[in-house]
Amino acid sequence: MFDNPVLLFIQLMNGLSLGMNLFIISSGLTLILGVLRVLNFAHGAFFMLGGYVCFTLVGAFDMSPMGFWLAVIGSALALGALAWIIERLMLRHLYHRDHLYQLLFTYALVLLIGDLVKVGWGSSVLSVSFPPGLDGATNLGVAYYPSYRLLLCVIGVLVGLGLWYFVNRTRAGRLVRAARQDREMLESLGINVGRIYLWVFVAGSAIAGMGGALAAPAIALAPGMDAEIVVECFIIAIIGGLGSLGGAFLGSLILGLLNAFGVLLIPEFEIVLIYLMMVLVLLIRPWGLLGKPEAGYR
Amino acid sequence: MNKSITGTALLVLLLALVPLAGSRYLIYLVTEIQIFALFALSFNLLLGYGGLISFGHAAWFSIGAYASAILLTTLGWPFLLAFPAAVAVTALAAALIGYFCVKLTEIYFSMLTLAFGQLVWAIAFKWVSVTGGDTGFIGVAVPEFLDSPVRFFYFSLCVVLLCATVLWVIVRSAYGMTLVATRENRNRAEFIGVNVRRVQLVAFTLAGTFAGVAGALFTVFNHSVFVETAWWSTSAEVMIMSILGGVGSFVGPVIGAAVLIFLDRTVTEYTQYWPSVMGVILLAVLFFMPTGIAGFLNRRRGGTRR
Amino acid sequence: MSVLTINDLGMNFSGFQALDGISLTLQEGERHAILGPNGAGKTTFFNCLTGQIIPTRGVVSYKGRRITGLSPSRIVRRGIGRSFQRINIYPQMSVFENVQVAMIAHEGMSFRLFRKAEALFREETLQMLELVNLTEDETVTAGLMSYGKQKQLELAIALCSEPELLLLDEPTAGMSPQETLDSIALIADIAEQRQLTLLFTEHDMHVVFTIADRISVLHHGELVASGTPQEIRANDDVRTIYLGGYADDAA
Amino acid sequence: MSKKTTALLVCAAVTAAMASHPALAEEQEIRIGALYATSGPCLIFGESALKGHQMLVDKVNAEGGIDGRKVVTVHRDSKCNPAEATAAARDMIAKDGVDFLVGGISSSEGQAISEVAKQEGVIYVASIPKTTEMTSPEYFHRHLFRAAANTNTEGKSAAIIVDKLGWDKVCTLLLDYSYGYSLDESFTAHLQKIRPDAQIINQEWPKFGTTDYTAYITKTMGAGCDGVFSNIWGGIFPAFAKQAKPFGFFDQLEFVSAGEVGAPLVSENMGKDMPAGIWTNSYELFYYPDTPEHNAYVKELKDYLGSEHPPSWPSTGYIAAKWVLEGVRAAGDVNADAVIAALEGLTIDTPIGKQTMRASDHQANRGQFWGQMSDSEDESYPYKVLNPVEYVPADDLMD
Repeated sequence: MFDNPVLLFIQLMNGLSLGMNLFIISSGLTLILGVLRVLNFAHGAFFMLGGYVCFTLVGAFDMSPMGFWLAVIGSALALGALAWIIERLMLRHLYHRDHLYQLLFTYALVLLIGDLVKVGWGSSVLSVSFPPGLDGATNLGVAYYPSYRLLLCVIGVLVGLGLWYFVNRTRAGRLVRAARQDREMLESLGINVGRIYLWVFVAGSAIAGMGGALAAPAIALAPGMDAEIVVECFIIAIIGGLGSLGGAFLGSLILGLLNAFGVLLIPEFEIVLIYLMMVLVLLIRPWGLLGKPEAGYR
Repeated sequence: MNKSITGTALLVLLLALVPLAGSRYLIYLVTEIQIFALFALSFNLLLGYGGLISFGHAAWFSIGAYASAILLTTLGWPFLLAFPAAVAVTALAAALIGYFCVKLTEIYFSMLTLAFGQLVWAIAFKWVSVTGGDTGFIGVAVPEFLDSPVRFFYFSLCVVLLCATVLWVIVRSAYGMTLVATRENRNRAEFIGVNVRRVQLVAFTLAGTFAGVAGALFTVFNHSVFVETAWWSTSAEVMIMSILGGVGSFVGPVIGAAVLIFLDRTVTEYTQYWPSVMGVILLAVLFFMPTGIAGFLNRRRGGTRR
Repeated sequence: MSVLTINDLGMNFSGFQALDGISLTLQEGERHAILGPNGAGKTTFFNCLTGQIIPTRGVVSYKGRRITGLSPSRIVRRGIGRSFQRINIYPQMSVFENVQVAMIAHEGMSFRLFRKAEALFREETLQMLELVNLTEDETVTAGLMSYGKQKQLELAIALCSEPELLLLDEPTAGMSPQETLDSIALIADIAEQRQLTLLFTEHDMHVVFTIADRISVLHHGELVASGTPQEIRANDDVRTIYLGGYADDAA
Repeated sequence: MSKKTTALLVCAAVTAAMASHPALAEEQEIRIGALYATSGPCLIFGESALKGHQMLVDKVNAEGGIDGRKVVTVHRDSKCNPAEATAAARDMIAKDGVDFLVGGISSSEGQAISEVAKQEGVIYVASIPKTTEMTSPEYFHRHLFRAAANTNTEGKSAAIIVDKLGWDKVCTLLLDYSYGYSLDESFTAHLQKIRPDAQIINQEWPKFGTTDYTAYITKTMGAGCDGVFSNIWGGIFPAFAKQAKPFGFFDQLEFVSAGEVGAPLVSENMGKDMPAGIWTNSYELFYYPDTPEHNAYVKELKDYLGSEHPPSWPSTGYIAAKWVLEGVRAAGDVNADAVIAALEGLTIDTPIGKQTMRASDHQANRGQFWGQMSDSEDESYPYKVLNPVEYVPADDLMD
């Protein structure tokens, strides 16, 4: 199979586009994990909810040319609003508590959102069709490649740049980075860290919602889809480095390419390989490929 | 001190009478509670006493389960040899993997245990010839003397009580106190000459061993092993049992296991939305009863030392 | 006979030279104070000595045997005890248990899975509590005690490993003048009884000059001066860097 | 163990005892335990199959039950998890005093329930599980019956269609777990027999739980085969199809799919995204066949569900329940041994035609509807249907 350069090129594109898709989804998790130090099990549920909200909105806008994109923005806003309510009502009372309690809180969200979806959208498999004009393929010279997946690559890079710019170049971004380093110090400077945590949680959830909406056309919406995606997000967060956006980008690419080329090389053991890689990264570089070791402790 | 001994004795006596109540449902229910109570007790050795949050405790439960299934059925060993051997295999695995896990701390430790737990699931899923893969290891050769619900109930009761007693002795031993010290202040523990990693490795191995016992019991109870028990949601379940019951007290996880299994069996009869019920209960515990049921009861009685 | 020899100790945190070429020797029974403004590297210096951080340069040896690179637990077992700037005790355990667990560790019983802990080393623990005047606080939960008493408890814990060299990181920090006096008297008395060598950091000039028989001054990670209290008081560089020129009224 | 906590445990145990007293089983009642998942990823099938079961039970009770015996259904949720299915099956027998068990969706659930039925000596009719392992000598026991088609029937039917379509170079795209392995066995063996010169030149095994199939799609397209045999079943097929379409997968390759992709509900969910021209199967189709029994069943189902185009999954629950009830009718008693003897060799009428329960391995000769996906002529149903379509009987395909 290696003699066929076109196939290799397409598999590479498959890997890259899957990687970008995974990055859009996992970037929200990394942002929340990095700043709030909360391991958000509910991230997969937000992703799923984003897909279902998109399904409803697409139905509501009944496929006007911009209908899909309005639905994507709508899903992001909806998830952001939900996150805002959850944070204000419940999550912020847990920040001073042990990490375990925040983690179990997100696990309770998984259970509740799962039933919310079942009640709201029923239990049958739902499908969002591609936005108009993007259900075909584009000629890349070497071969044709689905236009929607190419667009996902672009959006993924944009999200990456957007987040990178926000975190590194804006004042708010600097506060977010500071909050990540040392919460007490910031509070002593009179900065309302609570509000930073709120907006990081809202932003991370909104991105997850957007990720769900963008992924909806290419996957089937069904109960239980949140469980699979959350494990992949954790793998990406670990390989890339807990809380490092660059790490999430790199981790997503690695997972995407592994999925694409694993098929060619070792289809049998791909499922074992992923977890083995997770173990090895944790043993060799616990803070991940691009993460920074926290305290200079031994 | 003797107040709690008589309390325990009373409870054990009552448990022993359960099979005489004539309801097989109750026998199955209490047997399952015993097994998961032991599983939760083993988990709490790590969390409650050692302060270590493991996301992969289901790995030992399922290794113990598969090991006993394979030894009993595929290799046809006699039960009295296969059962302890399965536990030994689990202990070895826990020590080996624990050696790596205790090198890390905090969230990295949790993530590594999650990774190893999922690795165990992936191997069990793929190694179809040995573990039965996604269909599971069906039809375990259970010895004659264990092949009736009542007889197995008593066997399981004895094993669980024995293990619980050993755990009870360990947590109150010199080692137990040292383990608590490593949780309270790792730095200071290091500075009284304690090799903290070795203390944690012993706790990790002990917890894995007792989880392996619970897994082996579960195999005999179900006459089969399912790959789903190795998935991370089982590790989350045992964590919720401990938190619900109260990690601060020895008996907390037992109560948590009893309440969770009982709800698991009964709530689904009335509603298909049992996940929401569990979610609400979990939220209630997190916000209003952070020390769990046992902690809540203890505090109401003046809060003795655990 | 030199108890602790440190030569050319250096510590570089990816670019920042926290400690630079410190050499020092401590004789048995000596009470050596380390002076220096905040951020001079005192705590880093202690962390390097006790193995919490591995120094990037230099060798530390205790009673002639090299200890750099060993883990803190191995160093402690060699006979070095330590207390911390920020109190390090077991908050949810009782005062008695705090000391008892240190006794258990010292007697090498930490891994006894089946030996009931409750009555282990009861007398020795009570004696130690008496030594640091905490007898009546035996059943109190350590975390709830006053700051001063917690410092005393930490001292007791450090003493359990029967150290010959005791490192005290600002033992009287955050104490009222009266508490400072009492704790200094206690430390001096215990050091006397047990023939301990002391190495401690301290801000309170009065404490330094009453208890220390040798003083070293640390500044920006370098050992600026080392000698008897009188020599240090008379030393001009120390005066300018540390005492800021008002040394004469402090004497 | 403080006093208070022991008190709590005592009262928990007592309440459990009270709640556990098995319902007094009057003589006349036929108590059936329906084990269908109503939560978890496979609840799509569980909820729907349970409705079919309940419809038949209500109808039979309305007509005075079986020889005057009222039928009682006890439902417990297996949560798409074999460990839960085991516990639920045990509770149904021990607490609810059921005489029969039906249900189970995946092969692991089927095996788990079968194991409990064997231990407790209760008849279990498997409604959906297809794995041939269940009825293999190693796991078969006299209390086990299977109403569903097995993977031999499904794999061989697919091979027949591939032969009819005349493929010489064949690719497969089978999910990497037991359902995929057993289909691979039956399909490959039968294809070898009926079309010796056909070659399987490329096999892809998508990872269990994968959501991105593009790598498998493009590799299969690059293999240069005439067509693809796949078991990407109804629940996950929409994702696969939408990822494959832009690559022109369905234009370049013919496609034969096991896993009931032809189920009407799947067509409805996918709308125009459902690729035309693919060959696939279904348990039952509301629009075929046009026989009196089937039309009557479809009418009942329309009224019962209140939907004009009812799904195919209720038929699985309906037929499994029918086997139990006809077995009791033939035996004249709920006693397990009597019903087993009555069921062996019994032939019953079902909405999809006559079914016979083989005495040797307690499997019904359940065939499947196979057909080609094409646009529907009926304006009121603007989704794709199987046309042409035929019922492929199982008689000589089951082994």
